[in-house]
Amino acid sequence: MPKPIRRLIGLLGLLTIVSMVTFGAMNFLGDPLFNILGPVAADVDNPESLKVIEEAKAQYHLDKSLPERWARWAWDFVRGDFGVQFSSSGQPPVSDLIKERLPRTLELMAVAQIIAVSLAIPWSVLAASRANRRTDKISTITAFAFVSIPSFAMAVILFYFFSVQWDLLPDTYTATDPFWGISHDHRLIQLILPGFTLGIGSAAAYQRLLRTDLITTLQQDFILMAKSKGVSKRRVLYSHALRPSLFSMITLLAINIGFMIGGSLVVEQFFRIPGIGSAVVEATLREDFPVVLAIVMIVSAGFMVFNYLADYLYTLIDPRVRNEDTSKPRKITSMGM
Amino acid sequence: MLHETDSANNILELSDYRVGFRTERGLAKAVDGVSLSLKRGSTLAIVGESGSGKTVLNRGIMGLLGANIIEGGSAKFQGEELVNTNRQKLWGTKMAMIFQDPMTSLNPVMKVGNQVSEPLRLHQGMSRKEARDRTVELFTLVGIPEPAKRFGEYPHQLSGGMRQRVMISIALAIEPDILIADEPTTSLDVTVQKYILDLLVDVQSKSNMSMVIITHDLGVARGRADEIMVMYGGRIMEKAPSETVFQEMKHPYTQALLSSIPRLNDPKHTRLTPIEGFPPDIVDGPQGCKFAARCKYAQDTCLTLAPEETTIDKHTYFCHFPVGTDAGSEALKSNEDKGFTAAGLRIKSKGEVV
Amino acid sequence: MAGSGNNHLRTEFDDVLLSVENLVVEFSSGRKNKVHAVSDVSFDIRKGETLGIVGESGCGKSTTAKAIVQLPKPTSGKVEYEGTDLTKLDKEGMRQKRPSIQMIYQDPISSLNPRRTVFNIVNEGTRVWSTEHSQQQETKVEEMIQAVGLDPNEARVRRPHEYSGGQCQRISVARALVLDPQVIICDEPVSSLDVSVQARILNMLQDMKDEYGLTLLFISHDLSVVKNVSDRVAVMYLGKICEIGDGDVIYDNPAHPYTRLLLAAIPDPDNKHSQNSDVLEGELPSPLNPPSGCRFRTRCPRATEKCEAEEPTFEQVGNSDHWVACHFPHIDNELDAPTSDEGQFIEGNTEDEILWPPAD
Amino acid sequence: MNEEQEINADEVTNDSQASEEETNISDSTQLEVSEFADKKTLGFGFWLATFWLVLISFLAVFSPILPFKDADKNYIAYEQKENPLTGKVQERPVQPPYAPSGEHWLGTDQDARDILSRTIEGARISLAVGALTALFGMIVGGTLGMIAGYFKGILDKIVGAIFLVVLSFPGLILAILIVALLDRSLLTISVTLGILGVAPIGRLARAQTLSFSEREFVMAAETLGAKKSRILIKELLPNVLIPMSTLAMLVIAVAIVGEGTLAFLGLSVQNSATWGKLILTGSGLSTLESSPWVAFVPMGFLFLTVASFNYLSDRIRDYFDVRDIFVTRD
Amino acid sequence: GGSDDDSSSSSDSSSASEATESSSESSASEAAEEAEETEEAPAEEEAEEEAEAPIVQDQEESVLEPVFGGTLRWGLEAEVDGINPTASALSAPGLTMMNAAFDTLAAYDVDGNTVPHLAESFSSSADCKTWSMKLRDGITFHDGTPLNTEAVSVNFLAQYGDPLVGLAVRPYYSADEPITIVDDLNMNFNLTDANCNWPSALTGQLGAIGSPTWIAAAQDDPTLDQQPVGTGPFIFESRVQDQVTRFVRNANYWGGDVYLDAVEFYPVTDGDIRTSLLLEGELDAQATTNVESIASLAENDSITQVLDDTGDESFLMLNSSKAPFDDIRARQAITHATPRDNYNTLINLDVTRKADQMFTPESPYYNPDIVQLSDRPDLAGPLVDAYCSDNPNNCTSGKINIEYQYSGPSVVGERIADLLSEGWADFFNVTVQVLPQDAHIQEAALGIYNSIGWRQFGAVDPGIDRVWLLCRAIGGISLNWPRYCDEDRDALILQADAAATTEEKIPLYQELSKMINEEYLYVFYHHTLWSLALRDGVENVCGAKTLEGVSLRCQVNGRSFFQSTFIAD
Ligand SMILES: Nc1ncnc2c1ncn2[C@@H]1O[C@H](COP(=O)(O)OP(=O)(O)OP(=O)(O)O)[C@@H](O)[C@H]1O
Ligand SMILES: Nc1ncnc2c1ncn2[C@@H]1O[C@H](COP(=O)(O)OP(=O)(O)OP(=O)(O)O)[C@@H](O)[C@H]1O
Ligand SMILES: [Mg+2]
Ligand SMILES: [Mg+2]
Repeated sequence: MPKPIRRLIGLLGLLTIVSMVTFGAMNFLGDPLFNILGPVAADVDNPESLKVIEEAKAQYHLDKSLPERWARWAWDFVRGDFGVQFSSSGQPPVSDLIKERLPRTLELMAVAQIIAVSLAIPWSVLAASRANRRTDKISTITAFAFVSIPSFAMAVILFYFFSVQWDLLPDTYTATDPFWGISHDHRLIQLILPGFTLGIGSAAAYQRLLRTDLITTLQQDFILMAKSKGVSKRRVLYSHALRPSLFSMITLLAINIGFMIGGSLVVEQFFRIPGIGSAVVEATLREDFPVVLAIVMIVSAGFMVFNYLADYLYTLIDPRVRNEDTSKPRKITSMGM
Repeated sequence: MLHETDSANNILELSDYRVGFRTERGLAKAVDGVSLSLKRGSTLAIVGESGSGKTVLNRGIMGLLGANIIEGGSAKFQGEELVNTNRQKLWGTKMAMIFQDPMTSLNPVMKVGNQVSEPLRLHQGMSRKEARDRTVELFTLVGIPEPAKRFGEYPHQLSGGMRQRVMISIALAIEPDILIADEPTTSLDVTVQKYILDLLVDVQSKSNMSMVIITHDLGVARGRADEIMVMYGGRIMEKAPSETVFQEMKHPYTQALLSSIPRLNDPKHTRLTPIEGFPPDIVDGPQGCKFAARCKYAQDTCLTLAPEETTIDKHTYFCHFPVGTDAGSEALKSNEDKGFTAAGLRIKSKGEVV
Repeated sequence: MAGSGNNHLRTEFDDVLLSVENLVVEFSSGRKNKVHAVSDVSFDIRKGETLGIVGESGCGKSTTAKAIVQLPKPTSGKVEYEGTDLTKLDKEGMRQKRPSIQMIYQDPISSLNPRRTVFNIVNEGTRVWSTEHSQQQETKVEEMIQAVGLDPNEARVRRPHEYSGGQCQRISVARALVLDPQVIICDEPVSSLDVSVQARILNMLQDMKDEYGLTLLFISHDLSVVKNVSDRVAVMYLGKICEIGDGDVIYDNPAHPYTRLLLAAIPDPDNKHSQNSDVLEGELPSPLNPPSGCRFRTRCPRATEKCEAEEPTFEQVGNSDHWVACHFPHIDNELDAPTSDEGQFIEGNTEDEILWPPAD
Repeated sequence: MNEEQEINADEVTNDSQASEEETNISDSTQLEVSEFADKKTLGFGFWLATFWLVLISFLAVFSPILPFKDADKNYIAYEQKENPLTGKVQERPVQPPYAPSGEHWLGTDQDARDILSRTIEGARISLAVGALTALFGMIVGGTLGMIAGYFKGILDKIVGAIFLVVLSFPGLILAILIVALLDRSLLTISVTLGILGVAPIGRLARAQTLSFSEREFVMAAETLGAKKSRILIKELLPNVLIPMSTLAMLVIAVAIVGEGTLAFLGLSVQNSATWGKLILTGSGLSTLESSPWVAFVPMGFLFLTVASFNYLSDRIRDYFDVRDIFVTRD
Repeated sequence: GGSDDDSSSSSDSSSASEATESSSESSASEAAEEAEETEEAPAEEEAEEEAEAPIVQDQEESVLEPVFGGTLRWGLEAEVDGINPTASALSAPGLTMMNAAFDTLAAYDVDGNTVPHLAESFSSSADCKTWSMKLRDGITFHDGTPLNTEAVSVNFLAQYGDPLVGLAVRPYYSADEPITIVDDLNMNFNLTDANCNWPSALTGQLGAIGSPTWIAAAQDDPTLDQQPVGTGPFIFESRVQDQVTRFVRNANYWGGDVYLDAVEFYPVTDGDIRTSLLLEGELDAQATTNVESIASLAENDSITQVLDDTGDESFLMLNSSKAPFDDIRARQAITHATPRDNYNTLINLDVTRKADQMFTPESPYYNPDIVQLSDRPDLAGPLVDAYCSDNPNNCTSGKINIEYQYSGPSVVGERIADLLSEGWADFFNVTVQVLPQDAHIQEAALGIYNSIGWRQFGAVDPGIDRVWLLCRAIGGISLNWPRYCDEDRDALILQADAAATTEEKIPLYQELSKMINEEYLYVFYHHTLWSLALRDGVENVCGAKTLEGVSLRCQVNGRSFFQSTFIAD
């Protein structure tokens, strides 16, 4: 079997395990019936309620065993049916919610990552080309500071300065504008702060990786070789050194993009962006398990897919990976949430 | 003199050339006053232990050492002073280098063909097609089989020997006036090593460029260089035409170096004669002769006074008590009698170190 | 060369300490592929003898060495030490044998635990083998550290990175010697050292060998070094031994085409083989898929169809301790060697030796 | 000099004399800038970060006996003032938060509580969460990872798969789930965050063990006849411990941030001032507008602490030349 | 019911029973005020007045000529999960939206009397047990379905049958035949108990009538709960949850001209933000109980606020069916330990009025003798000791273990929890639990709580508040949240229901207040202050009238009518 397909199957297996764990945990953590029907579920003395309870049990297959329920859920999921929301009034399909909210998160993520990457690359090249000189030292300290500011603090800080103190950006964040609506300008303005909040931290993290890798690369003989061939400094930096140094950054980018669907949650909460992140908080608190499950699956799948894509990106960037005879890219241990 | 100022004929002229690194402990004098001249079309081999300053000397000349250095003395390339000038204009046109490890000195993410044709296109204004044709030509020249196919391959797809051939073709593409090969074969197996060295000598003689081969193996130099220069502690110890170094070496260091390596012609279990002690500190080095602390011939003068240059014919050396001379024999004998040298190194008769 | 057969094993001697028979080591690579790292290698070492193994990078030298100490256990074959087949021993049985066979590795830095003091490292063997901690052991460790030329007091506080490569190699030797081993396997012990340091380590090994009556298996890719230290030499190519025998004999009269090419490539200033005009064609075949018959045939100037079809076995060359696995060995050299153009280098012509080192 | 050397030479062998000399000489002979960079010193920043962490830990541990204001007391001030709705002048409380003053060095929050005291109170929780998390991650992750990395085979596959599942699970969502559905005690939160630390620490421990177990000194120990358990503890553990503890420092930083994030979502340790909660309390638009210190003081403490842990980890990694890169994200 | 949380970040009054609201009669209220004044000693008057000054601002009709057009953007404090009066548990924001799309059968006039609105008239039998209702003729729903008794009965039965909403309905109507349809426009309601003020039950959710076609459809497809179809002045147009719900003018509104083109409701949970949006002109109006917002809006000239604190009370509610609060000593202890002064100072900035009972001093039913002994930790100690020596299992290290719940997450909620735990800390080990609002209400309804922050009572007609108090409300799910049953108290309540005049009711309700005070089930904090804040140019919010021309009460717990509103600029 070709390797990509094997990996794909591995990922699917992983996803299956994730779904089983989540599915099991959720049923263990709360009674789904209670979540569907609310207090009525406990009102077993009332024949009216009892009837409703029985109906709900049948409708949601709650009378079946856990594995069977998981199998049903998985089968539906595979066919794109994410089930219905457990809310006390009506059970709208989960997919409605996802359809409504996912694009907002993706939009935020895209803005944030574009900001992050377009800041990080020139920043790293500048720092690396002046390694250990003052420019580099200052930029290293800056990057350090930025990675040490958690996104919720970053949100408060940016908001305080740009919206409250200097009044440059709106101080009210409501995603009340129709998402793809006419007032798109307004929407973009509303994305500046959240985008930067997420983007700056990432940019700093990327900078730290890319700078280190660039410095390592710049010390290698092939850079001397390129110089001795008479290649200009700029060209050495951007076309000789940059590409082989992108490994770590791409790895992190993949991890970030994959996780940001969940990780943008604080920012969504702070800036009142009704995206997937705030949906999962609400759903968790409300014990709306089908929603949580769907989002967990989306985030995990996103994480895996982006990691998978990153691997392909590696092969574009570094032919050694294509033939798998390289020492692997440096190990990145990612710690976070 | 070691450096006849025959600018017309000499492509490279160093005089008291020095390179120091700024370090925490002070200035690391990696190259500490080297004077030499290299004739157009001739080959110089630089030999020495690890850390003797071979690489620094050559990268210094190339101007590839970065900002952290202090250069001194004079280095003239085709009559033009290099020290403390920007040598960027020479890169890719007049000078070329080949590095020790062909894996790390080729860009792993660029096709080898493009790496060869890059200088052609940048400096010789060739079109993509022309550059490609020329590259294939060069590949053929250095003996790369299926050159057109190799053009599109990446370094990791080639074996070590092939990579080194690619490196050589890059150097040839530049058509340099001088080619510096820094331990071009150390990481290769002996069988490949021989091929590459022979190839280098072959192309050099065909194209009439000058060449500097750096190696720590005297055997490599023999027969492949017009001149051999032995370095130690950033200084020249001895410099002479190839055969002279082997036949009539004057410097105890050269002698010690040769006798410390096992020789094929020795019967098995021949006891080796190691050089005792360790290379000098280049930051806070000895005052006199750099080798004095490890030298069997060392006398008190050696510890305090740096030896002057002695040039006889084409043979140059820096030693107070040269091997094979009366002074030398006497010095050795007195040390043997005492049982230790002026630097405190214990020796027993017959020159063997205890 | 791909030599098979065990003709060259010296069963006639009863002081054979270590004997390796038909050793095969294969690593699985990917799904079905196998790396044939070592294929059917046999040799023996007599007590007090030094066997040198030379060969190009990747020919299986280290793998052979590791297989002897069963790390990992070889795929098949016998490793007999003092009459016991090590491959048949269980874990504990092998553990009991371990102190007798010690190893010294190529990379002096990586073979020492960077987080332990040098004293501790040398002491590890005694710690492993004694239940209680006695003053006597400590003294022995100190003696050993002193014997390899280091200061035991410094060793108590210093860690490997505070020592130079040569010194680290000494530490390795001390560590190996503490357990009073019979056999020491040296896997390229001097390849990473500078020439001047190399001589010191080689001398020390020789001294230790004499002092402790050791038996050595010495691996190196440097033929001059191997020749210097070894009594017998085995030349390996692509997982097989192609020529084995007395060092001096082989160097004087290499019978195998590969050995000849190898010798010719040695950059020794007075290499008498360097005039050999044969060139080693092509690249080393992949051990994943080694050539049939003689493994060297793809690059051999003498190869014929026979070499492809049939694997040569070891045959004795002349009467000396000299065995070669080749269908078409250069035996004639031995018969009328002086007539060849290498005549000037023949033993007896000692012009070079007079000069090297120059007489005072 | 001559004389001295002679005496020396009599006592010690030539080599050990040489060894002395040699260790004086830096044995760096390669042409690599990094070899010469001052990486073997920890630097001023390191000590600064350490100082901060020691200080904040000291304050946190001893806050009950230090003369700080009561973190829970409402220090309400009163004044004669007009009721905005009824228009009557009466003795009315001055509306907190109060700006920094001699009384309250760093001001008060909306409930007129002393921010300095509360922030130090918050340090207790944050540091405890951090320490518990790292401890949990080190013990569980380290053990699993080392065993997997050393014994390899099926064990490794299983442990690796577990780590992968945990890693691909969105951590914050997991944390929210557990915390929302169980309780908001210090222990639950620490263990929850600790679970998130297990996989990265475990993977690191595994990778390190794997790479060190391929180093020749492990083989050397094996040829000495050391048992696996001994190798694991004596040879591998000391080597794995340093990278692991540098990662653990990051885990502490991440845990502190994680706690803050949970607090920001209203899910952190109850009944206690935690940094996240303090920041959240001060980050409402009107509070931020009128009294930014409420949010910014705890944020400063949080930042300094997180940055210190990050920096320490980074320095120590450099110092011990740990090649793995750690990345934090939130 | 609802959370205690004064911040707008959590929505407040809620649940099925919100449907039942009522009014106090203003004439009675004035009378009481007079009586109070005469009773008070003049020397004490000033101080008393200062502390207890009513903060009701009179509603005014606009003096401007109404203009057509414009969109009113209304900020809600929370999103709701459905706008179906027969199925959704409508909270304050839900009721606000309800007023756009639906009309209630009855409504309160400015004086707090119940007057017919969508209905034409009400009349009762002599025993007040059967009520007849006559509907107005010719009204149609937005979907064209005519309003008739059939439609009302569909609504009624849907509510009656709904497991949750039904809790506020079933116990009060005859089980055999709760309603009788007489003809297309006339029908009877058959009550279990005499209730002479019954129409007030139809002023809220229970009186809102939706299109029967829609209600039937929504029972099959609950997603239709999001798309209300009523008779109201505005027709549902679109809804994006958490963003905006938009209603457009009903050109054929039975009640007369509707001036606005559209009303849009924006849920903005953060009170600060909502207020700031209002100040910036991004919103035109909002209702809030956030005292900080109210105070800051009061200082802004461009905002008009309609304030009212006669509505619900905020309090701590104790569950008498579960240990430890099944023991009155524990309930007493927590009442004494509660730092109510701090609460009012810090959370309410001393702007609101402290409450001891469910009536404000202006109410005729106010019992001036009742004092709730909060802020008296000295009294709590002995009670806790006594309790703990009897129930060692419920105590740890001499303190009673309790759980405190509030709905959140919310900053103010967190602050309150901190403040209370701090006050209780000497006597109680407090575990704090934050729940999202719906779970919060569920747990209250199921009685799985110890103590909970809550908000209710204060209905314009106190009779409505019986649903929280009667024993019959206790069941699997219960609206009698504390699950406290006292038959004497029930008798008192039913007696008050049956009373026809205020004078008859006064002693009864005063007695009720006293009983509640002595049972220590609620620790009253303050009278919730509701503000309807309107930007300049939003006019005539308080100008809604019935067809007969009776002015309707402008603000009931933050909600208002939209038909009369116009935008002047
Ligand atoms: N960047 C640097 N900073 C400080 N010292 C340096 C630097 N690069 C080299 N050196 C020192 O300069 C001396 C000469 O080094 P160089 O690399 O030229 O030796 P070499 O003869 O090429 O040795 P090798 O055979 O190992 O390549 C060494 O002592 C080395 O430590
Ligand atoms: N663990 C392993 N897994 C797979 N292949 C291996 C392994 N170890 C060695 N090999 C392969 O076995 C062959 C022989 O390797 P070995 O290390 O024994 O060579 P060597 O002669 O010691 O080479 P060198 O001179 O480079 O040390 C090589 O092709 C190598 O790639
Ligand atoms: Mg060098
Ligand atoms: Mg090897």
